[in-house]
Amino acid sequence: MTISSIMRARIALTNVARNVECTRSIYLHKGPRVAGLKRDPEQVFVTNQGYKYGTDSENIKNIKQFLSDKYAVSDELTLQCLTHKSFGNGIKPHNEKLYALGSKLVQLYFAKYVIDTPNTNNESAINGKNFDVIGTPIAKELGSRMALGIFAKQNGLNSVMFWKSYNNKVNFASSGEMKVSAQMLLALVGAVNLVHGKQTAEEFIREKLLSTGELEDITVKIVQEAH
Amino acid sequence: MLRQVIKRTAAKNISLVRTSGYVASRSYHVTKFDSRLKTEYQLLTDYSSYKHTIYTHRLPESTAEQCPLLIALHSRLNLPKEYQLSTLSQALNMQQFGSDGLANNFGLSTLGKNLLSYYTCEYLVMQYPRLPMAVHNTAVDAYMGKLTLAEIGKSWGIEVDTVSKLQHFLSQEPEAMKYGRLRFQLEEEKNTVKEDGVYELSQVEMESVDTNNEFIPKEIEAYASAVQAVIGGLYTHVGENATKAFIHDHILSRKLPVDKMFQFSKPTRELVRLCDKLGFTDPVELRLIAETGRLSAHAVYVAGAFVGKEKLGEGVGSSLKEAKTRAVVNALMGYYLYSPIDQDGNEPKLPSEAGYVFEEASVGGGDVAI
Amino acid sequence: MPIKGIPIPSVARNGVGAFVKPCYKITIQYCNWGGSSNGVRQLLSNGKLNNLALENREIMFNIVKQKGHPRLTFHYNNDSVKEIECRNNTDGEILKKLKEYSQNSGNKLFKYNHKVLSINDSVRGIWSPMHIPKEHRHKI
Amino acid sequence: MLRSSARFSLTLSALKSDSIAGKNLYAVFRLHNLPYLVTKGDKVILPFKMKNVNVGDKLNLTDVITLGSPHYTYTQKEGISEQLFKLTANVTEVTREPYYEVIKTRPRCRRKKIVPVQPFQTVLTIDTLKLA
Repeated sequence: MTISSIMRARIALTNVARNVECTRSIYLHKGPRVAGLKRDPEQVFVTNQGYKYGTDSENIKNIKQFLSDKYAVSDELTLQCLTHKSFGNGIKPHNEKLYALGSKLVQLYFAKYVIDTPNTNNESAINGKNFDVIGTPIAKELGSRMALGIFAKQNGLNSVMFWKSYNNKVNFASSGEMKVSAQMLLALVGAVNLVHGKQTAEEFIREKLLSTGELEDITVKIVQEAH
Repeated sequence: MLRQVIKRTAAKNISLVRTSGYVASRSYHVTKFDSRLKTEYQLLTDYSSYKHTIYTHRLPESTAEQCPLLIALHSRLNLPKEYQLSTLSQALNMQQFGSDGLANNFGLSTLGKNLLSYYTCEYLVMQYPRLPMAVHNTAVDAYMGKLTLAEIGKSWGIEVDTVSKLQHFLSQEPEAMKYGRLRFQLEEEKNTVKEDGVYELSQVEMESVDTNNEFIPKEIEAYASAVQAVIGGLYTHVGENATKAFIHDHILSRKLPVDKMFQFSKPTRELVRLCDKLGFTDPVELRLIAETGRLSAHAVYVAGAFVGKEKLGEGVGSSLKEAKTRAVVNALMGYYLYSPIDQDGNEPKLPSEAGYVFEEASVGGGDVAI
Repeated sequence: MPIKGIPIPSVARNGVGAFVKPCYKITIQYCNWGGSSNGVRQLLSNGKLNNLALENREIMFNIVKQKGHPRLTFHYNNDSVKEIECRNNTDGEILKKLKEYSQNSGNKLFKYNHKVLSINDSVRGIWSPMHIPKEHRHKI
Repeated sequence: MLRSSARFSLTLSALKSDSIAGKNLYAVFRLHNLPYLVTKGDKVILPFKMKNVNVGDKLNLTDVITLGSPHYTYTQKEGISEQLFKLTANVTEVTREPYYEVIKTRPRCRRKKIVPVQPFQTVLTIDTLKLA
């Protein structure tokens, strides 16, 4: 039997498995952590601001609004985009894979976007694509975690996120909020890509991130301040 | 025409929330301009105005056409007619910008890398949505890591330009031949005497040696960047669909030994956590299914990992412990290497394909920490 | 971290997806004076080599004039090089050799005593005596 | 008994899902009436030089007698309909076996004849193997 088929096939061996129905009653601990005791999920799966984990409309309202009907994804997937792997040690579905897919798409889209310059008069451009932009600060920072993190914050997308900071008293960048917000935004792109396909996901990036010019403005400010 | 589609509304009066506070953070470094390139631009976001003012030019197409190496490479890779030979030559140039007056492959190879990353990631996510992130990254590396790309570059029959100017002159080789080879060595490096089996690090390489990471010779890097740049050039000339087909034909058609990429440290704990994550109410149990008999010359045990009446995995070992561990690993592998199929039983389409339909199964829940 | 990835490179399968011809360069060395190079000289002058080169655009043909017996050198993408003598051969014989060796992969010649060479795991898996029902098992 | 068309589609869907959309699939095709069991990516080493083909040609293999997945097999001795599967191979190499010599002797004759032998080989690589 091949390995991959085992879990999928789920062959029940009735002669081996016991026919007795077992029920378990587990004590769920409340209060501070005690080694070896399972904690009550009511208490654990709550963010610092007191948002309870779940697909409540309060939690995913902002994201639903941002996605609009055109790019809508299911509530569960929205919640997964909002959940970082640090939340509950990854026991809830989290956005790591979606982020990986989304970040690759955003990187690719921005690379295509900045070189697409049909009116350039640079002689080393190939087929109307100016490759001198690649590697410049603006090209690199456009999809960076700082620009996207600030974008998410300005649009109120990161007001509810399920994650755990090592220290949430320090500022936006150092606490990891910036990184987690950027990851959340990229995971959203990944989710739209998975649900609606690549073409729609690219429209999403164009319409929601670029067309208002907000992301570019943020990036320009970041680059200008760094110099 | 990405830029033309975008209707730029007047930038809203956005004040960055304490931007200076973010930028000054120690945990984040903003990219700076490379001063050697002397890049000039009119406006930061006017991408067409960017220009490196250091003297470089592209190889004229007429010169590239003189080079049989380029023509052969072009037809060996079955590249379309629109793909210019001068771009192919530029893809093989990894010299420092401006050192030989020709445009190098930096931009092309960065674009190619982005294309490769996306299509590899998309393919892996759709093939194995539940693959743990560590293994996913290893798999991406197996497809498009530098060593793999360099191997592909070599299999394309790309030659390295090791001929110095003097040797070039003495052998009466046509000038254009040089433009069909992989150029990354400096003129003085070419003149150093080489000993077979000994790799001498150049000054630049000595400085960039990172003792924490595996050392990658410059030749490997050059080959890898050339392969990426060829892919970037393909996008530039014929667009994304052809590039995607090229990536699937040349890179994703390789055999990926993904089932050999797992290194478990605490498999039983992991399975218990995983079942917890999946919301199974019954506990994980490891049971003996069969054995040859403890007193047999070479005892063999078959153990199974069960949740309630469902068997998750099965393992054979010469001791109970071995059989149990193998059963657990088998169960985990069965979960992680799951590949979804669509309703008609076919391989699901990729998001970049026309007619793509979303399947719930292609979203993985992510791995658990233990 | 619970799981680590073991870095293993992916395995090339030329001919699955894309096929890149392994022979990428052929050097034809001949002498303008010696009689053993007659065939090569004919090949060069009667246009047959041109036709071959046009048919095989993926191969670079390098013609070298050098004294001594003629020789064909085939370069393959696995770094192997095959040198073939062609002294006193007619142009037809040389053409045949060019065609034959340009279709090789550059690997060492070997005889495989089975019909199919596979790097995939067996689809059916390995038979196990422990998985047949208890009443049918072999008893000692 | 099921009607033959219904049985077809049942077999096919069982093969499809059991082979995980063709990942665990093998086929037995016939070439000059000899069977070859292949999976995707395999090399078929033929002990002859195939007529009228060059390296790089793509062959459509249509004479398939068996399609199989880990738990199911579909066999038709007279050949499976071409609409049910796709099996193509690339000609990747035309080469020879290593050189050896055969010593030929005739009875009651001391003369030995040494014959050089280096037979041709054709290598096919299975490019696609999937169910329709």
